[in-house]
Amino acid sequence: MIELSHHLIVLPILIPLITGAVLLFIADRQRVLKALVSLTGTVALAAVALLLIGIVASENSFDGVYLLGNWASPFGIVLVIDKLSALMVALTAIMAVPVLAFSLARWHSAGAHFHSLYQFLLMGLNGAFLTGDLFNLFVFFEVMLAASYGLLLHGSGPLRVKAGMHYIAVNLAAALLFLIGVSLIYGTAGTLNMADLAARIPTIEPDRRMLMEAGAAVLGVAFLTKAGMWPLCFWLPSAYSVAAAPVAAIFTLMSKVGIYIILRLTTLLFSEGPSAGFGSDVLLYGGMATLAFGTIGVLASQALGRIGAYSVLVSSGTLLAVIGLDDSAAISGGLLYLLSSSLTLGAFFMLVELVERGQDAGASVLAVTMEAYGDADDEIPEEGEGVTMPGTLAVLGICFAACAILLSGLPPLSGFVAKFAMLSALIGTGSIGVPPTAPALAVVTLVILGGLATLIALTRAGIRTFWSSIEGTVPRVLVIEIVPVMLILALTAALTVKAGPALAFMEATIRGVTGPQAYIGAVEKTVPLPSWRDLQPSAKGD
Amino acid sequence: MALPFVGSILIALLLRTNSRLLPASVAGFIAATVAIATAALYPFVRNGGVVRFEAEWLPQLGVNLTLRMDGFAWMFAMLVAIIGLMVVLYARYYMSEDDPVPRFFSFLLAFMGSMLGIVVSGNVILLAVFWELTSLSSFLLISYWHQNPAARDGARMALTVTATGGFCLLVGLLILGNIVGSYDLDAILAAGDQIKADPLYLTSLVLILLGAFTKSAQFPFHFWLPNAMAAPTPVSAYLHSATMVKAGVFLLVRLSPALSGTYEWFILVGLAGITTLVLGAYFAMFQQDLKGLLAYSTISHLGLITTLLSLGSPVATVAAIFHMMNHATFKASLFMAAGIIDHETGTRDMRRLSGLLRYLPITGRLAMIASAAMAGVPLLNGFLSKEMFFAEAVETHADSWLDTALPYLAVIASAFSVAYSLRFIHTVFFGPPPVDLPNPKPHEPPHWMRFPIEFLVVACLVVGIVPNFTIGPFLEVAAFSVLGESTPEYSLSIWHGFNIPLMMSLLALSMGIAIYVVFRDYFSRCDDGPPWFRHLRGQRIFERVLVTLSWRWARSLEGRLGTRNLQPQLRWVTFIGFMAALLPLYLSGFQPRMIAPSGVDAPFLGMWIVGGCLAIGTAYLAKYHRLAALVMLGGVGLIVCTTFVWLSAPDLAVTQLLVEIVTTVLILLGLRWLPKRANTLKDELTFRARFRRFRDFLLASICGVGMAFIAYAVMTMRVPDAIANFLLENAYTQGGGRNVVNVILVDFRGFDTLGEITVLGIVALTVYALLRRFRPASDSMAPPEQQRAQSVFDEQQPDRDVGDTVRDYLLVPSVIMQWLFPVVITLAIYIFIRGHDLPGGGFSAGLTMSIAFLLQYLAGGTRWAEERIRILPLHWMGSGLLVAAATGIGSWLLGYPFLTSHSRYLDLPLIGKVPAASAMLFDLGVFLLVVGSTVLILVALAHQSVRINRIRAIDESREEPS
Amino acid sequence: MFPYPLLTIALLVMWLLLNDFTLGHLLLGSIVAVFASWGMAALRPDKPKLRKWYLLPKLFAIVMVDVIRSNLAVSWVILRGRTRGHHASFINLPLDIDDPTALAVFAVIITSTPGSAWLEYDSRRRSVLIHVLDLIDEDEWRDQLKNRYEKLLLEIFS
Amino acid sequence: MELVLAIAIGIMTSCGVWLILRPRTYQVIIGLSLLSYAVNLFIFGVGGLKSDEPPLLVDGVAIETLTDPVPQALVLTAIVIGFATTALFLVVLLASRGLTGSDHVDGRSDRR
Amino acid sequence: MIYSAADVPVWAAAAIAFFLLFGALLALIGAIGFLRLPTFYERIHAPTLSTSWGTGGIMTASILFFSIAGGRLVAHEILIGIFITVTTPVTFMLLARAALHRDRVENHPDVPTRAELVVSTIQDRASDEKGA
Amino acid sequence: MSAIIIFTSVSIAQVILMIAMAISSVRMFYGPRAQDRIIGLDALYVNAMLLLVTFGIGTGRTVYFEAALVIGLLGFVSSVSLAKFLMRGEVIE
Ligand code: NA
Ligand code: NA
Repeated sequence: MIELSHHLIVLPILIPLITGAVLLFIADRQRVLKALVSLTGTVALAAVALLLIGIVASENSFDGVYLLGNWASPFGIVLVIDKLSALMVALTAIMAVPVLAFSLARWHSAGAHFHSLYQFLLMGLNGAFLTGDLFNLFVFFEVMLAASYGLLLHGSGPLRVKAGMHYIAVNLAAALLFLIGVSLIYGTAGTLNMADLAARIPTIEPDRRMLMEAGAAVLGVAFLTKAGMWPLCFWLPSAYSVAAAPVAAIFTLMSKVGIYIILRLTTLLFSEGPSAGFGSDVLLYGGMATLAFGTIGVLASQALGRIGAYSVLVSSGTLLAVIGLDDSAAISGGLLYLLSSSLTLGAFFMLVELVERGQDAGASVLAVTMEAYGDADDEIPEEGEGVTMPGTLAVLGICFAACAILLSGLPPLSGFVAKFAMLSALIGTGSIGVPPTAPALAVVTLVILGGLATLIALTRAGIRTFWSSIEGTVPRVLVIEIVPVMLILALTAALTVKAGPALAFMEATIRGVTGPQAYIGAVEKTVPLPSWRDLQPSAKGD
Repeated sequence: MALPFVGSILIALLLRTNSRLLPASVAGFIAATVAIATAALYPFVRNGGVVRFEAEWLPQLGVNLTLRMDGFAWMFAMLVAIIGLMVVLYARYYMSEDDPVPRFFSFLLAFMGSMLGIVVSGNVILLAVFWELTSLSSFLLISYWHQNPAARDGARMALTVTATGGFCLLVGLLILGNIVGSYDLDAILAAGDQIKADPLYLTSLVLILLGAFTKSAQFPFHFWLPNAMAAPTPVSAYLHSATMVKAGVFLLVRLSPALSGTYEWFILVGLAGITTLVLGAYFAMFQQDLKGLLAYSTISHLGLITTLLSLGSPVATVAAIFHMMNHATFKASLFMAAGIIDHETGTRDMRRLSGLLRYLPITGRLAMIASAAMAGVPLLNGFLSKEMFFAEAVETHADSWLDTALPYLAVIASAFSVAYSLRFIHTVFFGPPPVDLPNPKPHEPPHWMRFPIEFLVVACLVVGIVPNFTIGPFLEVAAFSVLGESTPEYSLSIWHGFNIPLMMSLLALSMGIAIYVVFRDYFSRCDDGPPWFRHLRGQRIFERVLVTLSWRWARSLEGRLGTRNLQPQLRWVTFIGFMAALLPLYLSGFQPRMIAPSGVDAPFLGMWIVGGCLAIGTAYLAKYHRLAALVMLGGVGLIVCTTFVWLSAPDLAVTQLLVEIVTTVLILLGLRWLPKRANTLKDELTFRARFRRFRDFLLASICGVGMAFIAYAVMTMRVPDAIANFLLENAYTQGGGRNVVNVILVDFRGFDTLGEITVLGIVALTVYALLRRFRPASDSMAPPEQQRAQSVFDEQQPDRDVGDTVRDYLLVPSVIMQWLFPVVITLAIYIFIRGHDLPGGGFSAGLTMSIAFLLQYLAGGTRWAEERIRILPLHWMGSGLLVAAATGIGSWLLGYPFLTSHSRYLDLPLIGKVPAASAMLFDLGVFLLVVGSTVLILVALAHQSVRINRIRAIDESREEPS
Repeated sequence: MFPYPLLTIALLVMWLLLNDFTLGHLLLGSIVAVFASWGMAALRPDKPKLRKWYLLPKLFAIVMVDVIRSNLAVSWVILRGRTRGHHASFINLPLDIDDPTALAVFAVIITSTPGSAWLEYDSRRRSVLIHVLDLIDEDEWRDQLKNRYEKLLLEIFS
Repeated sequence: MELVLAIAIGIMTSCGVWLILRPRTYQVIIGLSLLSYAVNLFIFGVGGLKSDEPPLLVDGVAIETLTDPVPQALVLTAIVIGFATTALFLVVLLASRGLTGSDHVDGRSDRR
Repeated sequence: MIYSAADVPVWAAAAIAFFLLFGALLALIGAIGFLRLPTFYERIHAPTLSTSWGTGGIMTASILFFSIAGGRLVAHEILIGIFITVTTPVTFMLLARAALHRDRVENHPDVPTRAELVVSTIQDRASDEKGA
Repeated sequence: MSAIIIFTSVSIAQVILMIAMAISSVRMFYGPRAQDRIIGLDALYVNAMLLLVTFGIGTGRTVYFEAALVIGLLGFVSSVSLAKFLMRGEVIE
């Protein structure tokens, strides 16, 4: 018997799965019921995620390995929850609730099966974060991607379809690379379990290891495509900027999956032993290139959505470069940055839609899909239920300013704290007397320039949006739309105030992942329960 | 210190009130409280004491909320608080009823808090935080009248410049932290020698100076300040003369113990300071806007302070501190006076203003005194500090041309400042009465609006006359807190005898008067801005640079480094994928082992000769012969399937085959909606196209070679301890199945399968959702030409009705396909049931089942099929997922992890032992989902043909009436 | 319950051929067969009027023999190559049967016999166009098709 | 056998890569199909090639001789996912064609 | 269960070999015919060689082999034979009809049009009635 | 002896069937019409099915039978769809 609480680990995957499946039985017409079920599932997910992170944070002895099907570690699939995965799951779940709430105002009815797809996306994200098996990772990657395809196309229209086609084509190619990489690793190491793989690396003879490394590199290309490393990232700005607002908001987490896995695998496989340091240069220079490209893109963009999308690249590039520098203090800061930038960008994408609603730019995307031809099976209901907020523009403006401050890394919000934590580790007190290395300084420069570019672009765009519009049509915004944005921004504020403890948690997280021994040990020491089959010997045989 | 922020929020909450009084009172109350509280701390800082307060924030990084007040900070805090109070009082009358006053006071208090934060930060990072906060609040205050484009542009420019500086400052401070090992101010100040000896000193210095210079509007970053004059005058008075712009020089003073005294410091700071001093004064003379004049004057005075700080001598530092205070008092009062003039007359253009003394007698006289202080007239505070400046200027600090030139430049700049001060007073208050003012009847403002000016002017006078009894002790305390033991002996008395500084003062005064007298007419007529430089306006250059850099270059770079087309993206992905595999192997010198290839099997070789040719044929024909390519692709799939059989994978063969069939039908369903493409129109092969093709061909070839190489290398490699051994050994004993692949799918790695079927479900949902919105291109709207031809044929034949051809055509096939329906169902069940022990399983069975449905659609058409079989694909899918999940959860009840399978042999009467594994139930879930999804996808596609008819009918009915 | 008994039995036989002949599979197969024939019932096809079903084996046997014969004949035509040539031709054959199932059986027989192919059925005229690979005597062909197959089919499907 | 299969994989990869770099959506979808054949065979191959040793447990057959079942299971999953994504890509290209009127991958209008 | 060829008596092995080669050769002849015959209508006759006795031969060989080697009747190959026989004509009929349609659209001289067929049907019916 | 007979005949049959498949695929490439290509595919399917059965005889296993059975019963579905597409320009109406 295992404790019921142990099953918590698998719940972040099961809750969205079951919610998504139940939603299939509810007809599209019953919107309220659908929304209710979806919301319930998401809130439950958030509760579980918080519970998990609470357990992981408080107890060091928490047995965070879940043997699916009760199979011993390298043979079956394991789920592993440590601070890092718990953090990512919690981030996902916490973002999911407000984003879903936002979508309930109008977007969820802009096409069929939004809620199911949304739940399946959450399932994919959580699965990717939790799994300890490379091929299972592929499967959850595909769950996530498939759902994201659906969500990106949600609402249809030429822009989305074009961006969607590019997105799908590139990601299909990347998925093939993923498969090649995974199978190369299996073919050379004989295992799919990440911990087992890490444990086996020292014992693999050189020529097999070379091939294994080639496999890992190919695998890396798939993750880097997802994370948006230049020059694998061109699909991203188009896709993120045309996606429906809540979709783009939840997509910000998706690029973090690539980052998460790269962090996980580099720390697990390439932090020590014969393959130590493999690929870190690629991450460093690729990250810097991405950062630079993102910065250029932010500067070159006029539309807020594109600025947001390029900011995703800036964020990815920063994280990749920091991971490539392989400085644990900087990576701790990077995690804080990951948290902060995901939340901010999530809020930002939703905000953009609200802000641009007054300007007809976002509305035109909707309008295209409104082409009616007789069968009115899914019309988008005009907004208008509920009361628009007083002082809408002021609230939007404040939120926008907060996003601008967060994204450009201006003090005092968490965007600054996080960037400071990274930069401080790269050049600051982290290494007294030791001068920072040239790559570290280059990263610092790029990060600062990125922040500056974001500031310039967002000021430009913000002034144009809020102050230059002569007619001054105030967008009609529902409470259910703006409150989620404010909620997420409030989270960043909380992160600012509690920066110390948050950073301490990140440091503990990174301590947990650097040096693969802890992870390997946790997985290896978990043994299956005495089998049901062994308990009943009579049932054995035929 | 937190008080202003609280007040800011408080006032923000009052956003809706229309009253000017309430927010102003709150603001005033807070400013006063801050002033009193600060004053109350005087006893603690008087004797070199330091008041500290620390709250934890980011202890790991050495950044906490460390507040530290010493004498210098105290003095500055008092300045911020008192002038703040005055400005609030002034603004209460200045702001009009139409303005959203609460916002103004909210921002103002936020600024006050940030400024105080800079002053009392005991941690350099905290200082940087407040530093940027002042930039932000300044931005908000400058753009307060955001309906005015100048305000927007000015605010943006100020923010861009100062925030850039702030970022530089931050990095500089980070480097300082790296050198010292701490961000604590005390630690940094104590480590001056260490810092100056560090190789990173110069980098850090330059970055910190960039921060300071941008904030304090030093040349060449000065241009934002005049443009910030679009702000309401109280803001100009407060931020852009008295406080915020002082932050830069404040920082220089603060860090001077740690950074100053080197040659680099002298050159960098001195050059910037002197240039700013001279140019600022020079520019100020030619301004036509009152506030512009004051702004350039401010720049010049800041240059003076900077110059003083560059010298590095203790007395110079004292003088700098002293001048900061003095400048704040007279410049704030002058701004307020200018604000009153603007307020009363409606203009600030000096060409239109004249003889205002008769309307504004008191304000005029106050302004005169303040201007005199600005010009450095004796008996006023400005004179004292300027005298100290002259004294320092003549001394030699660092032997260089700069040092030599300093006294002359100081006098010239001083003369300029006399000239513009004189011009200010003379133009505005003297001369004939003004004509055609926007506000024809100017009069004195309410007394309380004038009070701040009176207060500050009195301060100028008092300090100027009896410095030792007023500012003296405080200055002493401040200087000591900065300089410590090296605090010099200095004298604040007015009269030091006829010495060189006094001569310089007098020279400057007379030169200034001379300049004004000579150029008076030119000044009053000229365009805004100094000669020669008029067209070289900082603002325009800045905007142009910004546009070029952040817009044109960025755009062209974005286009060059990125793409919005698919082909280059795929090219990158494949190329990088190729390199990712190749490079590690190449760098580590990998060589595949040449094992003896297991004997080649002739049919297998033949199979792949056929397969390879078919693949090449597919690639060759895909452009113009779509159907042919599809047919050949099917051939390749078949070869793949036989390969699976050949190489011991019967399960894969069956699955591959079924998928092959369904995929072919799917693509055919789609082909209907693609445009006709005839190969009669060959692309003309331009050189570019040829090159592109060649490149793609090369890429494709190397990818193929690379893939073959790696495939060969890995296939010939034996892994001794693969997990497969365990799986083979335990599949039957533990998993209860003989088909190991199936046991892996539903048991060992059942979780993969759960995910995999979810993918299929998701895709089905997406396909369905997308197709609900599908509208074909106009050239696909019409029925296919075959159908049209056949309808025409039927119409022409006298004994036939439309549709007869298709009916006859399908008559026999549909009978056969109907009879096959139960047969295929039986096959599906067969495949499902045997899966656990032999090839088969839920997935193949599901596909088979969906083919059974598909056949009926093929045979009878959509309507016919749906009249007979009511399939609810969504319910199949939902049930499939739920059954699979529930099977997994079921093991919880027995205390086992998710998806633990349980199998036992049921002993049924008559039949004997029957295997019953929970994995079968899981497989049932797979089956249900696969049926549901596949059918949903196929049906959704098939329905388009039905829908198009409906759309066509609607379109036709629309056209008819018109 | 048993809408198509013959079909059900056929499916059961199929099941037993696919699996082992055990009691368990007999039972299971019956369940499956009944279930599958319900599926058939759902399609509501035009129910064939199968009268003399016992003649089916006879038809089957005739076809088998004819198919072997035509196999050899066609092989010969192919192997002989172009040098000698053959006489390919279309035949239009008026039909008396109109039951769809009977037509289907007829079509299958004609098409799966090498050397003849069912091309086009015209329901208005109740005639079928057949292509013959090597037509030596058209009347003999017609006669064989009408009397050997169609007659028998007419008997089976009334 | 290994060499034959490796070359076959190489040829299919080449053809697939060539096709996905073409401008027409139909070419891309065919290319993706070819590539997934290649990749499926590649995955299948990493377990080593054995003829007539299917991973079915039959009494009296030594387990060591059987083919590695893991790659087979992976290929099965990959086949399913490949099928799903092909279907999806197809529908997206149809939608794109419907909305832009062109079957160019970037929705460009052709010179027809 | 693995059946060993060694368990089969020689006569049966010979029979199996005969049926195998018979079937395979028919399939090959069918393929050759498919390649060489000049018109489409002629070509569709060729592949029926492999779907009729080509399949028949090899299925017979299989039935013989497994039944004799296993010592009990294994006859599921019959099913393949039946399925192939029933399903292949469907494709061929449809394709031939499509070819006919296209040839008529292109006014191919060798292909009878419906008008001609109507006439011939009427004649045939008339002659039938006469004969009756 | 019988093993040799069977092995040899199976091998020869497989080679013959291979050649048949190769010939069918020639028509798939050259056509000239879509009809020919589709029949080529159908022939390829049938020959591959026969090949699988011979493979089953050669190995003495019945586990490869299912693949052949599936081709036998469902192989025609893709060619029927192709055929219908040719005739009507649409697979499902
Ligand atoms: Na007619
Ligand atoms: Na025939």
